Amino acid sequence: MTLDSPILRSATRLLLPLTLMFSVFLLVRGHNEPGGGFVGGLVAAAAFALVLLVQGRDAARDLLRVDPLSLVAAGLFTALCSGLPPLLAGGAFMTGAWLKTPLPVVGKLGTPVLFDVGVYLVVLGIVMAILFALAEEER
Amino acid sequence: MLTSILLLFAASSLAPLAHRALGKRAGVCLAAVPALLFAHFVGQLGSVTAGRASAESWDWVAGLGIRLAFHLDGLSLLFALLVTGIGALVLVYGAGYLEGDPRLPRFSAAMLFFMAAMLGLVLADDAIALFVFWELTSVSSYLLIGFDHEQEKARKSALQALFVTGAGGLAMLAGLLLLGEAAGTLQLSALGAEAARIQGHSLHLPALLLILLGAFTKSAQFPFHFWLPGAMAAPSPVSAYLHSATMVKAGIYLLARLNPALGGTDAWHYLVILAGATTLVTGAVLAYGQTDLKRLLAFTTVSALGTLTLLVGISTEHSARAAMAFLLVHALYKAALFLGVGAIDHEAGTRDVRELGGLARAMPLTAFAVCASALSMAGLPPLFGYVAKEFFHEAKQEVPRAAAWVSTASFFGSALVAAAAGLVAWRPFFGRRRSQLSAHEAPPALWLGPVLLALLGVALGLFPGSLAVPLIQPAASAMRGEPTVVELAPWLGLSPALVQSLLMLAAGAVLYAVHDRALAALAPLRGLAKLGPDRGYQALMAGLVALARAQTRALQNGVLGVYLLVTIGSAVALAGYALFSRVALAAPAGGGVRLGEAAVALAMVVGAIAVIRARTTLIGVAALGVVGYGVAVIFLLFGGPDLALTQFAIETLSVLLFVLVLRRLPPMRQLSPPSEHLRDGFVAVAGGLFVTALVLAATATPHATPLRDWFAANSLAAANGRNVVNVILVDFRAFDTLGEITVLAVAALGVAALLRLRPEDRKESL
Amino acid sequence: MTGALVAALLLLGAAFMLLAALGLIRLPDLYLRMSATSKAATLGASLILAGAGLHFGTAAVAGRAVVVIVFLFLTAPVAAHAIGRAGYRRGSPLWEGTIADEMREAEARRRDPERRNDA
Amino acid sequence: MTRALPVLPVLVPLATAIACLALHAFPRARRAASVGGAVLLLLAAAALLRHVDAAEFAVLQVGAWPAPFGISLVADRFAAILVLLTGVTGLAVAVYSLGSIDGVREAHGYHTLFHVLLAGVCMAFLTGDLFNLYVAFEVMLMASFVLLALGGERAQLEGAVKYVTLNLLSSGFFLVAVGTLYGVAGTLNMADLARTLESGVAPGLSTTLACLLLVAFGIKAAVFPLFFWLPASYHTPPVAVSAVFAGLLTKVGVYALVRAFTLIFRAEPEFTDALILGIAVFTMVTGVLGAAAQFEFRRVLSFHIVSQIGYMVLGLGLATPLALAGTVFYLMHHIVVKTNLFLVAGLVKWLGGTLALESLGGIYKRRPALALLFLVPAFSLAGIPPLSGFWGKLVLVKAGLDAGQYLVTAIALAVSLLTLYSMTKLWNEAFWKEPPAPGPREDQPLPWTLLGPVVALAAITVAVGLAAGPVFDLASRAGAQLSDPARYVEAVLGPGAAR
Amino acid sequence: MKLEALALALGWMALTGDGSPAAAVFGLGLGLALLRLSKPLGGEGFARVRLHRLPGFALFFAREIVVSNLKVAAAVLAPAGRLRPAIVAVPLRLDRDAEIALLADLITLTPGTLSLDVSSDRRTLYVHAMSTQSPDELRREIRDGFERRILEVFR
Amino acid sequence: MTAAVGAALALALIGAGVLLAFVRLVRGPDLANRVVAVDLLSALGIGVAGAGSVLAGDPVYLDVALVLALVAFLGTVAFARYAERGGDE
Amino acid sequence: MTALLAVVIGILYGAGLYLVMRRSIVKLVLGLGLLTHAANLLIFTMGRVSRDGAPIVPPGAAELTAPYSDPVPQALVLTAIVISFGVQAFLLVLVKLAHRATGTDDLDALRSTDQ
Ligand code: NA
Ligand code: NA
Repeated sequence: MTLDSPILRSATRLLLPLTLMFSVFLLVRGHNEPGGGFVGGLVAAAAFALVLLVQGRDAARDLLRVDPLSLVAAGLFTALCSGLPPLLAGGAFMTGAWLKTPLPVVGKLGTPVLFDVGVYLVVLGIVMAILFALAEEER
Repeated sequence: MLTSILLLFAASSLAPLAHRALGKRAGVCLAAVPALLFAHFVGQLGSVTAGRASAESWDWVAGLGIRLAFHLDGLSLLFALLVTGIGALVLVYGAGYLEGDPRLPRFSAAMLFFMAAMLGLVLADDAIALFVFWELTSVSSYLLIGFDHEQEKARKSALQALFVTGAGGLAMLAGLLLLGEAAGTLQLSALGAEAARIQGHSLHLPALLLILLGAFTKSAQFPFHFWLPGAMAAPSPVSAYLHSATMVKAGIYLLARLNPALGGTDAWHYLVILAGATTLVTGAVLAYGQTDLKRLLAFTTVSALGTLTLLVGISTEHSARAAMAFLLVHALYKAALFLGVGAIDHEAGTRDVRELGGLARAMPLTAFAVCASALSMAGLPPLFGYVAKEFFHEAKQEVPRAAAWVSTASFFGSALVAAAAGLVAWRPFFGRRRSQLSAHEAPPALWLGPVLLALLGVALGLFPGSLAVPLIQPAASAMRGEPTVVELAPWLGLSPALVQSLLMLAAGAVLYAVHDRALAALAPLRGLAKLGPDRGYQALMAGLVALARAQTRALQNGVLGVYLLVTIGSAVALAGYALFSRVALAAPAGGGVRLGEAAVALAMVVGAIAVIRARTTLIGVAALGVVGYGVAVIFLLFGGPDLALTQFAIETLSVLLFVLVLRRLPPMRQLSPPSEHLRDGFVAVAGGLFVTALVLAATATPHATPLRDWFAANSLAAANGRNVVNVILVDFRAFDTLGEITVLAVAALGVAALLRLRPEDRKESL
Repeated sequence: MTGALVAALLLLGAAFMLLAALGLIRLPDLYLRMSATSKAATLGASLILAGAGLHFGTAAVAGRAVVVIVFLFLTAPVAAHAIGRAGYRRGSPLWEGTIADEMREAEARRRDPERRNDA
Repeated sequence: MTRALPVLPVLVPLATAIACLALHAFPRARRAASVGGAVLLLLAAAALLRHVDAAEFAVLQVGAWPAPFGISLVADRFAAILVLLTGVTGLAVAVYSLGSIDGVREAHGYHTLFHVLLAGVCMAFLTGDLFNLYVAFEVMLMASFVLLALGGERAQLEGAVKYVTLNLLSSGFFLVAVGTLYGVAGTLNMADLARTLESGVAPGLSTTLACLLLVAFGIKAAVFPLFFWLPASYHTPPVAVSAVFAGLLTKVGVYALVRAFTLIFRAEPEFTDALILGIAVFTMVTGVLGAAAQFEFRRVLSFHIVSQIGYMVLGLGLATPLALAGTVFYLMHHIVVKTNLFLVAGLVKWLGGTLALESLGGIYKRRPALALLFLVPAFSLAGIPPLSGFWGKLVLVKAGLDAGQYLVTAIALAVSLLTLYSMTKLWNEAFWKEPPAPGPREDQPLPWTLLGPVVALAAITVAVGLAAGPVFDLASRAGAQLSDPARYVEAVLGPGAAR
Repeated sequence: MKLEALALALGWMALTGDGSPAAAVFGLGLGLALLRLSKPLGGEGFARVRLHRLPGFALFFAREIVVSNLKVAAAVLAPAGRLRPAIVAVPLRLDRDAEIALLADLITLTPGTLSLDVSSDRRTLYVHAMSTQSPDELRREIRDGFERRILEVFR
Repeated sequence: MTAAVGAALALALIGAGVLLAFVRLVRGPDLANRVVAVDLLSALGIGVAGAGSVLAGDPVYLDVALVLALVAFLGTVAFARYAERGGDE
Repeated sequence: MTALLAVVIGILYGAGLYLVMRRSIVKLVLGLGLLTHAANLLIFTMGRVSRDGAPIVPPGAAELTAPYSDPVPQALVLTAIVISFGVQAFLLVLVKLAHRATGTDDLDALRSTDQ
């Protein structure tokens, strides 16, 4: 059972992209202003959670498209890999490697930023995995 | 020497294979290994008699000064010969005794394993190496006593033997370590030279006591003798070998081995002699009271072990000579007796003297072996037992200050043993034949050993000078740590000792004659016997289990609240004590509180109280949320926007979690009685006070900020980020974060798995 | 000048919020209370955010303030709808002065089609 | 590649875990990845120990940020030894799991959880940063929580509630202590903390926090009176899980205690050592008595973990180099032996269908070789020479006697006798006596996945016993390092830092 | 869709406070991506939007809000006895999700009214009013007020 | 300066509102009423963030407001769903 | 303010400890939640609370200049918060399943695995 109603459905439709955009905003600027992968991931998860609450698990699953645990694996993989290049080059694990010039909008890119992206994915994935499992169980 | 030990170990591990491959011949083939070694050791006689001890040694645990060292002197050699010689016979015997029994391979393996350990024990020249082999004999004896493991009695006896000797062994280990400390070396053959140093050392007495404990338990000295009769649950060849000829002598061996280092002191004399004499008498009395031949023999063994201990305790030239002679002869006759009794049991189906009789005709060879050995036990000339007894009579005169007492005691002991010997020798074979009509002579495997041993006893008695002296003299020398001359003649002439022997035999004869009546007369006293140390052991074990149960009921009672109370209480008590006893709490520096801040603080406190007082889960969750939001606001107010953002987001998602789970959760209930509330409340308040004090004390210390300052300086310059907290998380301390997201991943995996994997879907896992 | 305007916006907003809170206490049933909070609180918060956006005067801050306001306007009525519906379905009582409840009649018909046939 | 050595034991299992997670649709590949990852971990650990034994320390500053600002991974001999044993245990249990964990559990992340557990354990051993140690504990704990509860049987859940609650409490104490230490000393790097506290910063608070950490780590190590969670839970999950828990988890607690009290908190040794010694004695005694009251295979073993932890802590309390060597040796021995005993318990269950002692029996009669395979670890645990446990006990007893702690030593010896009692009880009940009813698999051959690890671990136990010399030398070099914290500090912070 | 993407791009620029073309492009790209992502959600958007009528609509709405808040203030501060609340069933001419939602939201945000629920056949909106003369009066107000205006802008 | 004073006063007013909302939260009497109180609290929180940002001179508080607006809404919806499904109070 | 926070933390601890010792399984969960909040606040306080603003390098500056609040405890707390979230989710599910499997919320009744 869901909270389905035209009102909530429409609200969800509006809020989902907006919230996700906000989560990307938090992720992108986290290195320089409050934000980052954690809170970004949490906010993104909140967006999907709203869908879950209003339209049910299946709708949220379709929306997310991938299995949340795959998202977790991908995030962990990203985070782990962001530390590897220097290791393979004989340096210390997780030594930051940066592009020389900052890009517009997203700013300077480097392996720590990639790491933050990994964090974002993991956080999003785990919240969704937990919520999906709970919602499934609830039926 | 290591080679010979390894050879036996190898034979042990190959025994099952050998039995499978060779069938019936396996017993003899396996016996060839100790037999060969016996021959090898016989070959060593010459050089050892000439005073040339051979030695080999490797580093084992160099860091502790422990060496895998072996040393072959007279004492070791005597034992080595007994171990390998009797060992070979017993293996042959065992193959016959257990013919057709599927457990035979196991028997052979265990016996060979034991043999290896025993050989190692007597050859070892390092205290720890000796201990290693010592314990291995205990372990293998455990498996052998419990050979009939389907029977509860066998299992219990095996455990009892292991427990008693194991306890002694541990004491001995400590004693050996202390001895090593006092002597500065663990090398046994070097201890004698350090006698003065050892005996003057403050650790001398504790070391002595602990070592004696080990020796006494192993050699079944009073009051630890009770495990030995129990060990008769083992098959006869095991009893013959372990519990008469070899293992129980390990304690005697140790005492003899340490005599040069520890012997001669008053403490040594009193303790060892007292133990020996008491055991001698106790064993004899108890032996006389038996009707089961095997138990009877077991108690005579106890008595003999007492005799040996007594002799070692006397620690003179005569006593050394007597000890070694007695050791040798006892091994021969007692092994033969056990094996013979085994044969009787095997053929007649009983070992009760009251049910046996007239078997001599059916089992002539067995009868010969048993009678010859029993007479040797009784000390009748011209058997070697008589020679040993003569030596004993001489030696006991030298008991310091208590010669008369000891003489008297040993006289009665010997008389009782002689009577027992009579029971063993006469009752089964002569007189009226009882029910065992079908009994006939045992197969060769069963009579070969006893007969050979008996013959050896006779031969030694007849030609002691040429046969026994080469064995006894080097052994006595080694035991005394100085060259000792032993002269032996078959007939020592009319000496006071001879008179004593005759008197003792006469007394024995009388006792034998009145045996049945004495037993009947003493029957009412049997209950008394149950009050012995065996009873003490039983009570100890029962007490142990009762204590264990009581402790478990008290500690591991399954009540989580109590676990938490104890855990929290421990933390608060310990850390609280440390804090309040060491840190003076000063009033914190000012800084002022703004109204808004105070309001937030108040809200949090109210929230916390509301959580406690909440009567429904939802109110509890909401109140907890209030506290969480309060924390977030505090973060926000004091410069932690990242924290605040995250905390707000997490709080909300937590609410979501609770809401999804909650409907299935029970309402909050008051379950504990008021007394528990009070108790827990006390601990909780103490915990809260401690934390407050801790925060105050910690924040009152000067604020060291090397990390903070370095991060502030390097965040942008070196790590390209202006948000220092985030840079710490993804760069400076990214390794933490890696771990953290791993935790999250696992948590999610766990939630999903737990909810989806229902027990009913699950196939059985191991 | 800006300062005064900011202060005014903040105070006005805060006043509306307080009003909402007062309504939450004073009004007699769930639905009336929600009528108060869903409007006054949203407006109050928006005014305050507008004040804050004005105060900093940068595009970044102002933009963010606007986003928050938009967000509030999007979410507040939805939340009110969700609670109101839930409250009604759980039977949160109407104030006795309520003059009509056309939803109950409809609900009753929906839940009990038999009766509708009779009617 | 040498430079990467200290981090490989964390990365390899972590990568394996991710691979197992990603391979959720390919069960066979997942199993292969699990064992392959375990092999790699063992190799990495062996390489690390080889390197560290020669070079004394291997230090990696993660992210190339200098200590104490970044996170340091530090392998001294003690840590490297434990990592190697983690590799050994990991491989043994990974193989054993193939034959003992059901497909449904596997499909729900068993292999992933298992390797995360190993990663957490290695991380705990290798980190040189106190907060990172907290994180490592959490990684390990979270994985253990799930492994414990996975399957959802009632007993598992009941055990898990206690396990989780008490371990969370421990984490809480740990976190508070770390936070407060930062507030007092301004640093989190263990070497830097050692140096700072050595210089006399807030001595009273330092002792307070030492006590708090003693409790936190004591809970993980399961010492008296903080061990309740262990006997309540260790017998509930599948055997492979019990085995890896029994082998490794409490040892991480012991490791943390050793690290904390040899490196960081040396302000009041007379107080803390006496305290630890007292804890050790009570731990030994209560553990072994607890076992005496049990009549279920794994419950007996679980209580013995507690008891044996007492031995390890005893070495720490005695605090001499020899005693610390004893602790190291004992840890090495115990990890192998305890893991193996639990694995043997699995074999017993496989044969008998249960682990309740009253329903078992007859294994010695029907499978004597297997029975003897039990005796190796069992006797080793009881300290029967020349198996590994004997040497561990010997070193500790000798250290106790050298230190003049006669009563403590006597108790330690008595406890080993009671351990023997318990082991023979298991032997009596499960192997010697006639079973009340025949087990389910009387005539089937044991799968090699189950037997292989048991044989291998038993072989290690025997080998360590016979070749105790080199092993003790290694332990004693590790003990010497532990007794000389200044070297550790300089290895992490640079020459001259210890002053 | 394009309009929504544009709105999201504006939102991005507002969030970042960055009016540069790069930000606009990025915002647009992100917006399109997010809308694509949200597509499976389904639901009915507006049939069309008459942009030129939007400002008038917004003004009307703002006025209503101010008025409604003053009314609420009066209601809160006045004694409760003066209230005449009712739950009224309002028949709907609107039938798209977005339209119904918008109407409901507007009702909630304005004059003493609150949308409680939509009937399952989506033909009736249940509205709670703080103070109304009669249910019919309320129905008429809504039909001629917001509903008419929504039809003007979005049809 | 004026702005700061205004902010402080605003905070005081909102604080009073928070107290009142708490009263409703505690008094209930039913779940829905409590949820309304929580919902109002989050709105008040946004107000606090807004006024706080002026008082502290830190626009970061507006980010907090944004997160609050977003997630608090989610919490309310969650409670509503809980309530509709007959959850215990 | 530090003193006030110390008191608040102490109260949170006291309340949390008291709750976890209750027999009700739900109170246990709530108590652990309180303890988590308290621990986070405590660590945060160890950075010496100050109203000096967030540790963010202002645009244009090369490095952070005092005064600012200590970022290290903040990073630690952030890590701890997120870990607690995972733990809490797991704990909730565990408790739910334990409740379902045992049919009771009384922790005293969960004693079949001991003794
Ligand atoms: Na553990
Ligand atoms: Na153990």
